[in-house]
Amino acid sequence: MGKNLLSPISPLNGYSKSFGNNILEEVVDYEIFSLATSGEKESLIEQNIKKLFKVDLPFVGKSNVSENKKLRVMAVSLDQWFVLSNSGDLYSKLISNASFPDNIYVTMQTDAWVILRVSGTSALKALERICPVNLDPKIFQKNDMVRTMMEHLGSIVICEEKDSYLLLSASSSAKSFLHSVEVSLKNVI
Amino acid sequence: MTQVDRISGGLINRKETMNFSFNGKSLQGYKGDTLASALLANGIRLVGRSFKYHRPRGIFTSGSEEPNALVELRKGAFKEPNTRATVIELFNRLDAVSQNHKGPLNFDLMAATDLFLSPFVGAGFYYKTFMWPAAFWEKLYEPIIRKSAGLGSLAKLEDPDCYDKGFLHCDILIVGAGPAGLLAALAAGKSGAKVILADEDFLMGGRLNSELFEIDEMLGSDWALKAIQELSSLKNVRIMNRTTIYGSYDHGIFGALERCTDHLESSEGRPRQILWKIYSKKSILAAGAIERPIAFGNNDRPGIMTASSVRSYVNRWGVLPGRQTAIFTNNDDGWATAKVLADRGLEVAAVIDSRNCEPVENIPGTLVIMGSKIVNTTGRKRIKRIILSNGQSITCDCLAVSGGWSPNVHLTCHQGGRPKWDSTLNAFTPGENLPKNMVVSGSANGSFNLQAALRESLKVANIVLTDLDFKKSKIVVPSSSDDSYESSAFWYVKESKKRGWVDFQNDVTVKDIKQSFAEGFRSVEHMKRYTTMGMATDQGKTSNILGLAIMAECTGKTIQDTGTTIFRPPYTPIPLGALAGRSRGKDFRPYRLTPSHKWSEEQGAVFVEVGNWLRAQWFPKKGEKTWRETVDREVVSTRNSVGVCDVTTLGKIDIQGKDSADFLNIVYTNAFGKLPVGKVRYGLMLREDGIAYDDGTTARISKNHFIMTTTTANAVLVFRRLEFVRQCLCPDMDVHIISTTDAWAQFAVAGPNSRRLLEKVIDNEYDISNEKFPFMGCREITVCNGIQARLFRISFSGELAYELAIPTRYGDGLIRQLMEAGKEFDVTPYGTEALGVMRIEKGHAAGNELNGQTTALNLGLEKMINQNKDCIGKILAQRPEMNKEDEMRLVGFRPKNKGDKLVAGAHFLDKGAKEIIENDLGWMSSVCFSPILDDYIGLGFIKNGNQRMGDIVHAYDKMRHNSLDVKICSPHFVDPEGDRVRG
Amino acid sequence: MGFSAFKILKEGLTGNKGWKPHWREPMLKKEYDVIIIGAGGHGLATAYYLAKEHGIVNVAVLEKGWVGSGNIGRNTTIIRSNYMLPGNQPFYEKSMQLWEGLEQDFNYNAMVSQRGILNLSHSDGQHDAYARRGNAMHLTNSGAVLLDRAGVERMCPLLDFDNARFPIKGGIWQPRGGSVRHDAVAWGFARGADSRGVDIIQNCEVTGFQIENGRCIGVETTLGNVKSKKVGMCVAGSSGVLADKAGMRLPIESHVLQAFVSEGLKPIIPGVVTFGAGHFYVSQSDKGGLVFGGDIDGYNSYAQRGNLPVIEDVVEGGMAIMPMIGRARLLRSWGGIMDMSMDGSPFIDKTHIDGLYFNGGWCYGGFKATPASGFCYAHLLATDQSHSLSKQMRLDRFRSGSQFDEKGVGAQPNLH
Amino acid sequence: MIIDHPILGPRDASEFVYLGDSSLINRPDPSVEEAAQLFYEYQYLRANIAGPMKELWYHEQGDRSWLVVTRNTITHEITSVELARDVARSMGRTK
Repeated sequence: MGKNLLSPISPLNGYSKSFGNNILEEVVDYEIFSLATSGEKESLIEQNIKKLFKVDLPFVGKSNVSENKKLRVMAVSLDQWFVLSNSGDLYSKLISNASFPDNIYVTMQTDAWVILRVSGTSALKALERICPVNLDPKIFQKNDMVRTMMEHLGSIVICEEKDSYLLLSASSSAKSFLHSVEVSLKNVI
Repeated sequence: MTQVDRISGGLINRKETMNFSFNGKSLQGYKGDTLASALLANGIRLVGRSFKYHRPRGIFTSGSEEPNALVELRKGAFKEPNTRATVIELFNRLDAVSQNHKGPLNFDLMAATDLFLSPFVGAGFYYKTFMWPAAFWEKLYEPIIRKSAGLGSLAKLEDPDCYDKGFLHCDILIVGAGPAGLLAALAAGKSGAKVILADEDFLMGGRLNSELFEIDEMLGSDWALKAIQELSSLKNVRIMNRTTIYGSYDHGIFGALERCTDHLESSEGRPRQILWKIYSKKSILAAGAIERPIAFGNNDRPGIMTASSVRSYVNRWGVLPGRQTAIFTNNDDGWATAKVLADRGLEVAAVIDSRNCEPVENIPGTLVIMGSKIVNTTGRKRIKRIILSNGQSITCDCLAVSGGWSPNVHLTCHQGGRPKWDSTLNAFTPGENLPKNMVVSGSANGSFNLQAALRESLKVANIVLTDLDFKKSKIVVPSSSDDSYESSAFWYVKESKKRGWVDFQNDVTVKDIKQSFAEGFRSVEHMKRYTTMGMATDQGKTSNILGLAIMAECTGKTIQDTGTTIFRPPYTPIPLGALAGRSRGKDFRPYRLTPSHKWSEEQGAVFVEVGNWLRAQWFPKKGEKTWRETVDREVVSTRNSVGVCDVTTLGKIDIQGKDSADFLNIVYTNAFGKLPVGKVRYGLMLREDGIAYDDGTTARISKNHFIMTTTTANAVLVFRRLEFVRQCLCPDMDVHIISTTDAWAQFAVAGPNSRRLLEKVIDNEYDISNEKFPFMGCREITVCNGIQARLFRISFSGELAYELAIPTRYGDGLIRQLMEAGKEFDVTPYGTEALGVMRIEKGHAAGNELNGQTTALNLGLEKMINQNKDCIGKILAQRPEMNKEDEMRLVGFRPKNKGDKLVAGAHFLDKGAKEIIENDLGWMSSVCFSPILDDYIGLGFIKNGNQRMGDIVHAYDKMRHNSLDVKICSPHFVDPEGDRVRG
Repeated sequence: MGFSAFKILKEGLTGNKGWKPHWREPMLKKEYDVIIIGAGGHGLATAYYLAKEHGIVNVAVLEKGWVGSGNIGRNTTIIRSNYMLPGNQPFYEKSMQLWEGLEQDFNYNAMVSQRGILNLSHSDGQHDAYARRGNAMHLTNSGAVLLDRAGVERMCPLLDFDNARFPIKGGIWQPRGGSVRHDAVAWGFARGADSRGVDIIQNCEVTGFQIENGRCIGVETTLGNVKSKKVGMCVAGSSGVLADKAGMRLPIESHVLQAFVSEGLKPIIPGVVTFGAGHFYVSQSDKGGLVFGGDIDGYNSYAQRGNLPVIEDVVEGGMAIMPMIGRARLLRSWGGIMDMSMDGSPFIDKTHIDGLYFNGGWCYGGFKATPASGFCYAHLLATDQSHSLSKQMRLDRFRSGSQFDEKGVGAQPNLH
Repeated sequence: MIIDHPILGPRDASEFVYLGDSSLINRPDPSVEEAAQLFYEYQYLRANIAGPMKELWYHEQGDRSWLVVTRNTITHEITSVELARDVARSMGRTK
């Protein structure tokens, strides 16, 4: 089969812009899918995630990164996890993998989200204008994640490292989400 | 004009001269001035007019409690009415004008109200008149009253400034940066707590900047400066001046307004103000106190001000309020003003103390009168003379009045707390039920003595620190001046024949309060409402206690028993622009865009707001003159060949788990257990109260995997409801849901040629012939060389139709591909309008029918309630009044006379029936022009509709003067047998 | 003591010494023909019409606070009769008619001001719904005009017609809608009832009901027990608490509704304007304040105060349709407790206990209903028959399925 | 207000959606004879407590969990927050 005829377009077309010494950019190379299973079977997920992704199952509100840094697992709720990976088509590998238990339920999420990375010394001050959650570095540390609401939009904040955050929000409202982060940066630099 | 009343000293920067104008006159002041101090420096005393009587008024205070000195600040769209001159920082080219007068300020034509009408328009007068004749109220009386309404005026132009919001989190919020606040901040800050110190003033220090106190052998203002420098060096302390903590809300949340550019000539595009939400673990209220006036005859003249503000103007701003200043006090603190003036060698005309006691200070060469009162004053535009109870008349050009101090307890009341009366302080102090985790210290807590305030402040800070598991502070209480404060319960001068003002801005006098009592309005709330006392822009900061005391005297009760009016947020008025923040104009709410949005724009589509979505409504072609022309074309060519519509906005929910089928059986009225893999089923949801809730199709991808679609409007609500069933009703079900609405671009491809069109984009290993892929089938496929996709054979239009779903990123590519491939069929994109026409032609219910008021029976869907299983809403749907013989039924309507225009919202009446609501039979819910039937058609609910096929009824539409006769018919206008969908 | 321009003139010239209390402060008697619990607008109106329409004057109105201390004293003063359903519209139209003659009727100027109410529409569906509503209004001769965008712009040029997130498509206008000076309504009814012999007892809280074999024979109060064969509850906002004393559970939740007023401004808004795509309505008082509000806070509450999210949501709505109010300032915000019912409609009915009657469940629409509510409740108390205008406002309607839900959101009070 | 989520910790109430009395978990058995009466009471009658009340909040802008929050309707003070799923199970609800 030849190459497909349609060219993919990311929600913000690979946006990238700097505000003073801060950078706001769309992250396009991530694949996202969710894993779910009923409470009692958590250990099952644990084993499989460890086996398949070489990463420990995080607590709710945290995320763990695989050794090769190519994959991040976040616990978004007690029985649901998001996998962010930039190591190719992991999703298809997973669902085509016969040994993968049929009571771990996988749902493709890549296209449901837009991902922004805001980094720089003013990143935190900018988020202070739109994020109700306390992101004080003493409390919200590397690989912590939180799901909340900013400017009327559901969103997820992940601390990649000091002064660098990943922001996820719905892809259909990506432009409005971008606008609110841009304004925040403009207002603090 | 030079600054005639500017004297030496003060915390202003004389190197930076500021030019400004008041009522068009150019004046000069210095950086560090407020508009009020600059006006005083320039010898200006008359600055405004009162609300009701248009009395000449001057500057009465030096803070945010100011009732008189309100101006319209700035010009054009930037105009800010009712702005307190006492808190405005002077900036270059500041432009202010006085308010609420006809003609020039110094000759206000409306002043006649005071001179001639005042005896008749006292408290509550309008409740007793303007009733005859009835018609005159609307036409004559009220317009006159409304004309005199209000103080300042808005520009009637959009606010050109922008605003921002933000969220702050701290261990301890300290409200007020006077001595108590600063010391608490030092203690807390040095112990490592995360502290926010906020003060409404631009210069922190509170009264220290206005008095000559000493702390640690330093002048108070220097000590404050040093403290602030020290605090700025601490990373864990956030200092916020120009920031008003305006409200205290549940669980330690405070509202704060930071004024970022109000002290500048222009915001230059930066946010003018920031509305902060502060989340605190503990809060320390150190908001200080406010000095009260005393009510006596004509106590509202320009040149009369509170004694403490006279000190402020002299000490902080180097301004001389008067060359001959008299002082009238009922407490020790008034004497401080006399001392300050005398020490500077300024003339003190007299000190009158209402108390019969020894003089508090010895002020050489000053007339001191103990146990006397002022009964009247003269001087219309500036005080000239005061007349004492003994008839003695004293010349002065400024009168400093001290009626004692009232702690700023406002924030302690915002959550229902009631202050308690302290009869030694003669003031309300914070009550028992403070907001949780709030403590109060300093004069806000009634500790009017500086040394005591500092001692208390440190104690309080240490308690808070210990509660939060921080170590106690090591700092010690600084030594400071330690003068006593004795006050007396003296409120107004009974001997005054002339009116004595209590609420200056709303012109409420002692007489008014007594009349309120006489007329039976004796509870504080009644008195406030009847006299409007405390309802002006200052919310009674200077007047409430006086009014209360006078009412207490009338009722013979104590002030405590007379009660207090609860202070409500905000502490000082907050611009609405700041409360709205960025959510304005197009940014009011976010936009959701469909995957084909960009392409649709290129086609010149007309868009419509559907919730937060923007959807293409129709796609006009060159030469089409009306939207109808366009929509008719879209419908006809879809029904004749093929059309494509972006239906991504429908909610999509991925449902997985071993119990998924059972789960669906509970949320849907119809059964899903036996739905075969690879099939789709239409489902109906009820609310638990038996009313129709939502509908949509659900496909079974595999044994334990379903894909549900909801209506666009209910996507979020249905998801919420599913989570409720999953977690609260059936907690042990193995079922998991996640929204995939945004993950998939979905296009309806409809019309006789839809299959042929799809066959051109679907990879050829997939056979979608009628045999292999019949109506209501679904399967996962690939398109355009291996792109994964999902195909559903479902139809909203009633045509042979499919919905093709593809990962969102390919949505734009796919619509272009479909249009390219569809050229040979003359494919047409269609919008929501054509979609609506085709669903009405098919008699499908949509939002107008599923309006939250209709049952399955009303909708003709009663057979969809499976009798062999439970489902949400099943039981309550069986209630008798919802199943009457003559229930409303959804039916179709045609105009009796072909071509007559049907309209939605018309009500049905039997022909000849009287046009009264008792004869109301139902309503027309949806209408359209059907190009296929070449006539208007409609859907609607009418009693017994299913029994009345063919009847002619009257469609009553007085709203658009479009009443006409209509014929009841089947709602299935096109292809009632449904052959096309199966073709 | 009648009020008149002459009286004011006379008093003005004689130093305003002749004014008397607007109502007496009588002692609580041992027994009354009718006891009404709650001297809010509805309770006082009920007493007024009991006396005026039915000649029943041996009536006590018991109030735990002060006259008018309920929601009559803390609402946004709007009157309108722009409902849609047969169970509501005739009732509210009657109320409007009573408003129109009220001041001459009770000799008190409550400043009834019919400057009109405008509800904006922002979608075709909403426009259709307004058409349906307006035609229902015409069926009760309430008057309604459907406006297109241009019509709205002529009437209210200060709205945002250029840059709105949800563009204004049109609106529905009821010219007879408007506002009334809310406190004066309570005072006027109190004065009217009092002058006809009704005892208004302030600071008298009902602590319990005397119920003997299924019959209510009186109440226990902080001022002692009082007998009466007919006891009418009329304490919307606190209905749940009061009914609990009679062992009743109601189809009602108590919620807090915030209201707001700006600093006084020269007139800028013609009548009442309601935003159809957000939660905001506004009018301007005779003193110049913009009086506005929006949604209830959304959680059960008996605290007369709200929180920030709703305050911001309301003002965002305001700025979205009239950005020219940006530099006006919020002066005061407060909260009132609403009886939120299960279908958004009220109750005027007997209870299952003989001699005990119930009036409540007004949601946030109680003020405009004040006269008709008193009128119909008085009729029920006097005749034991529901007035035809309130016959659908039954307590047991949910059992039979005859609820009437204008908004169509079902049994979730915080959505009404 | 702030709701102290049992798993996520304190979060602003504006992230949550309010439903009402937690008795709504207790959906009656539709198969019993008096089902009509039970459902009427379940759906429509409320204790409407003035004081500590158990109520349902949904963390829509968070982890999507339904919570049972014990909140005083007079003071708004919150004294306990539980996962509704656990409460439902403790009430004997299963599938």
